[in-house]
Amino acid sequence: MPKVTINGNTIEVPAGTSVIKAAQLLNIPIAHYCWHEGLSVAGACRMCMVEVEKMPKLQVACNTTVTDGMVVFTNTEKVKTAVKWALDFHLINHPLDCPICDQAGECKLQDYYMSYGLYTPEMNQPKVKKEKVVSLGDRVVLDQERCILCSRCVRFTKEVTKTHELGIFNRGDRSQLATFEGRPLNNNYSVNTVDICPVGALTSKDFRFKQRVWFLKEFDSICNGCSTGCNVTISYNQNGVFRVKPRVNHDVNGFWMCDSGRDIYKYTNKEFRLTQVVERSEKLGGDAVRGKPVALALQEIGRQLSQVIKNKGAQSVGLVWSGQYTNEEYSSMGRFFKDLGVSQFYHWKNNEKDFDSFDGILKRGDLNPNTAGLKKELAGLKSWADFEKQVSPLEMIFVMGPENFGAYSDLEENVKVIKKAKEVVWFTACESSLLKEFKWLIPAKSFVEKSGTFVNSKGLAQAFKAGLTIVPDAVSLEEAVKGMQESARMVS
Amino acid sequence: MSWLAGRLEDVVRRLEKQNQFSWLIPNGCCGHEIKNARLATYDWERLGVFKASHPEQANLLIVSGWVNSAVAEEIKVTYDRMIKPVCVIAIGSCAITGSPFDTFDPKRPPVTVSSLIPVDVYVPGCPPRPEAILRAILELQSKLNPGPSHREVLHEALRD
Amino acid sequence: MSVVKRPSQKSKWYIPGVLTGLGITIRHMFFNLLHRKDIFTIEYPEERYPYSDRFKGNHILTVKKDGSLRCTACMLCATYCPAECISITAAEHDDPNVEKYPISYEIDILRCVFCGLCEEACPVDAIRMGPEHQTAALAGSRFVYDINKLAYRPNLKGGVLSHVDDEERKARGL
Amino acid sequence: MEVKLLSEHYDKKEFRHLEGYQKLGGYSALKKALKMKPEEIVAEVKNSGLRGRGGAGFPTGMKWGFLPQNGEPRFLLCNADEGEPGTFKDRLMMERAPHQLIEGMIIAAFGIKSQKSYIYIRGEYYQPYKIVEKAIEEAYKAGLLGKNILGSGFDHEMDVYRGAGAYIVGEETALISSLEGKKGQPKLKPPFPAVKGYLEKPTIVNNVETLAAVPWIINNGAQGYKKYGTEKSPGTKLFSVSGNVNKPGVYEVPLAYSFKDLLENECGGMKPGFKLKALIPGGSSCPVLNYDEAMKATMDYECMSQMGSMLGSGGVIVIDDKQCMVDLLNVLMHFYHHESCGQCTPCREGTGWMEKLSSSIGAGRAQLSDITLLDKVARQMMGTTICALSDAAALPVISFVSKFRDEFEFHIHEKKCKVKGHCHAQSHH
Repeated sequence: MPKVTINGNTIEVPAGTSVIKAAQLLNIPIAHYCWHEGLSVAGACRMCMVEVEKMPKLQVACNTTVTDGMVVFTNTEKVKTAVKWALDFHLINHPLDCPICDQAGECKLQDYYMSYGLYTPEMNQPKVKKEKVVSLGDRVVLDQERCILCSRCVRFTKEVTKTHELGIFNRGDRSQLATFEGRPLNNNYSVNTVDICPVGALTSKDFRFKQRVWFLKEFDSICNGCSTGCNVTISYNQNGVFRVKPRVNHDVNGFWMCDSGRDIYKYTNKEFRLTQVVERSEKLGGDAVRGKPVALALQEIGRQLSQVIKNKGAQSVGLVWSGQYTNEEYSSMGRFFKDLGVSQFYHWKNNEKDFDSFDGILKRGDLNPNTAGLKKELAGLKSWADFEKQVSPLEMIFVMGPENFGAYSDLEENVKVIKKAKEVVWFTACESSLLKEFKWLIPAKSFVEKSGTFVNSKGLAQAFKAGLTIVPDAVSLEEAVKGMQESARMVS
Repeated sequence: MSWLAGRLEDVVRRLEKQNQFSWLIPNGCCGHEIKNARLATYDWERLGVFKASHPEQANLLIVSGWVNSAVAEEIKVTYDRMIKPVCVIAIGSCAITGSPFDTFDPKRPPVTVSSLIPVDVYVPGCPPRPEAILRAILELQSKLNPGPSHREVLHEALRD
Repeated sequence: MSVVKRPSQKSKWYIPGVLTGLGITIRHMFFNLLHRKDIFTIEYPEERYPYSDRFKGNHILTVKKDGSLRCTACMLCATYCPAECISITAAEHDDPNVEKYPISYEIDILRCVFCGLCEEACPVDAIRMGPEHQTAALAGSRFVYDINKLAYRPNLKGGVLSHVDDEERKARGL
Repeated sequence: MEVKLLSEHYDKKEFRHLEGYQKLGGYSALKKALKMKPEEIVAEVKNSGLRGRGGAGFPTGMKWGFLPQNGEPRFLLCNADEGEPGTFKDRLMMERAPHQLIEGMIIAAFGIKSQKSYIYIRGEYYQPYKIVEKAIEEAYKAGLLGKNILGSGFDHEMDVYRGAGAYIVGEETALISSLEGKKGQPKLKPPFPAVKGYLEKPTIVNNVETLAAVPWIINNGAQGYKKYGTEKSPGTKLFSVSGNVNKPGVYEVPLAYSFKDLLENECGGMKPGFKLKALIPGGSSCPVLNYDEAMKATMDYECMSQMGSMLGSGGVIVIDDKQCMVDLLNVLMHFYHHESCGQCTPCREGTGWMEKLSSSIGAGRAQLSDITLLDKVARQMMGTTICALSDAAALPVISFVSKFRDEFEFHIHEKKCKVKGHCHAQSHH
């Protein structure tokens, strides 16, 4: 294992690692644009110049592999001027777009100018003009003038998605990033190019001009778009959630995240959410009553539940579980109902056909984040087919509805089957026109508002914390159980 | 005679609304602006605002400056002791929203005048110019006596 | 050491004090009546004090030659504002070289402290503090000024032209 | 005086065809080499001290020595992409003596045990491409190529590949990526081509003149080659002389031959009415020498580097006093800006910046500080990129500005050309 000394600190690294990776392990900052841990080395931006003791010329840290006893300096005068001038060369043809560029605030040109530049620019010649707003596909917009041609996105489409959609055309400073004729950038991982683009050349259409980055706060979470359980960072502020970005986790999702996972934040915002309890009872002539306080509603449900169990027995109560809740919620809800003697637990899968499909990189057919956790917590789950047969005699049904209705393709048929039962209590995070006829609709917390653990398809339990509260009245299943417990125990 | 008394009644009621007896809580820098509005250069007595020597004789309360617990106490007490109907003018961002010294800490929002007493006219600014305060007085008077103010009537007459 | 002059017997009746005070006042009155133009009182609604252009009064959103807003919704003013009273929502402009423009630009004038930092922060001279002094208003009226109040209110006569002009910047190759 | 080791029979027409070439002693070195062992051939070339004639001047023997000893298939590429402005010797050699090159390549391939070789010819050289292609067919028909060459059991395939007109492809790794069908952009070094080159296999890239000298060395032995030139740069070199001299052309002179003699004897001195002002010794990417330096210069690697210039590919450009240096720098900067491949930022943006700066100086739009800025930009581009194009663009600028600063300042002060009143640079947009 070769040993390398960078600025005086020594570290032992496995053979074949580059100097820049070693510096990263020592968290010594080295400026870099084209180097990315998950991609091959391009060595094109020439920012990561370092001085190696026995070599006369400055070496590129990304391509210099560590040899034993190598001594590297990153803070000598020579290195400082080299990095300053490499940055200067990046900026001479750069357009003055910061006011209208989405990347402002997290743009590497700005960051490196503040730490390595701070020079008065001497460029007084006219700049090279290129195309401004170029739509590369359904989700990504390109600005060729801002592009510094670091070829990260080209290498991403070549090495990770292997779809080869992007290329750099022409030569010299006339070279432009573009897609081939008739082949837009539309694979399911296209927005990853926006994350790895160090400047504002690639911007995502979904987040375009929505909010300035410095108005957003971030918290770490787990994506609940499918059962891979990618680690993500969610950006939000008081108006709601704005975007989802991947977080590095080498054993789950590496550096990447799929595009459909990036839309999961949409349904957590207020406009899609169910914000109050909806009760529909014959006494009130069948139309919906909204706005009953949640605690009161839960007590009533607890009372009704215990009455049903007393008169008709525990067999007349059924529970339909979708795989979108946390382990803690499953265990507390499961234990509560098992104490009452209820054992009709049914597992509601999002779609039977490609439930176990896998697209080769990250996306799995099972669009529920915690199916594995559900199976672990509640043994003896009956399938949806049994539920269809046994639904009619059931008096009361509790449905742990999915947060993300988009994940359930054949939702109408499932709702028709559930409607057969007399009384249905449905825990749902989002409002939907399909849920009109049910007796109780309880607003549930979305995954950004509650903490818990998801178990991904590989059986890895990943905990996450709540970041913000969007719907104050929403309850997680644990709170629902607390609400129903007293009234249910009193009666039985 | 009753007709004359009626007409006299109208004049007195009109004048009564026309003239305000102001009681000031001129805290902070806006206090000085109120002083400008009050004294020679802008002289709000031209508009019928006189100084009351005691809150009980005042029907216009003008508040300005940062509202801390002591000032809040004073505002509430003064407001209760003034003869109803009281008109209140809040002057300056400190009094209206407390934004200049707001620490945006959700647990300790700034106390504002409108949270203590009902306010009729707001004068934004930090500090607002004396003209803005005089504009507030005119707005208040147009609110109290709807219809053209005597000033406009006078101008109408002068013009034709 | 100063000698305190005891009031004499005659002034004990206060009549002379009152008369001298009244005399002074009457003298001032006649003096003012004769020198009307020396009186420096500004009779507000009719007479207006001429403010200089540098006066930091109500905001003005400047416009381009074609009348549209000069502002590119870059949110620098909203970031720099100490009272955080500016809220902007941006949108995509269909003309490609005008990529971003504000749909709504609102200033909560009650929170605004008229410090002029937004004017300094703006890179394209899109917002200015005009010479017109702050306007008081009754409690019920709308204190959140929107685009047509900030840019196209009547006394701006169709909008104030911004110094920063797009064509000239493009010609210099910026 | 001229020593024609390689170019002895260039003027004879039949030397171009196989029979004529064999009659005048051709392919004798090949027969001799096939009897020797490959290691002996490499040792012979190493002892002869033959250095690369393409521009870097790297000892050929040592380069062949870098090849790993394992049995991996390896390639021999002939770099006939003569993009350097001012150099036209390869073209002459390929037109007049294609077989000399082919014989040299077969011997070299036998030395480094390579089964496959390519000649990468510059896109614009269509005529030489035709000639070399015909020569290769003749060689195949005569059994000098293909399977079991001359019964020695060594088989070797050879192809010609036409470039697409990019100067950058003259660089080793860019030539390899262009040959692989990719965009002609240099690859990151290390790994060097000798370890991982064409199709990730060990590859040797040599210039036309280097490979053409191999048969002579095999025939006359390493010591015979060392007699010419100096200890460190032995042998002869073809110089392509251009400029206002009486007899411009390609002359083969031994290394360390003084420039004064080359100018007076071979090229017949300057044209009447022209006086020598400056000299670019080795092609456009070499720093310029002023008059007295040129008079003292001898044409070999060591003396040139002492003078602060390079021998490069031997493209001698003679600059007379009627030539405006600012105009010449504009032409060079436009060339490098156009030819930069755009992969690394310093060169992509730097060449563009320098061209704009020098054309604005030429047009008199600039200030005096722009000259120092031009020099500073050039110095900062040196040595910061994957390949040497940024150095090739920066070296002329540094030497022009430091040695002929007065002409640049004259252009700014008087807005006129010091040399001829009005010159092309002023009309530059």
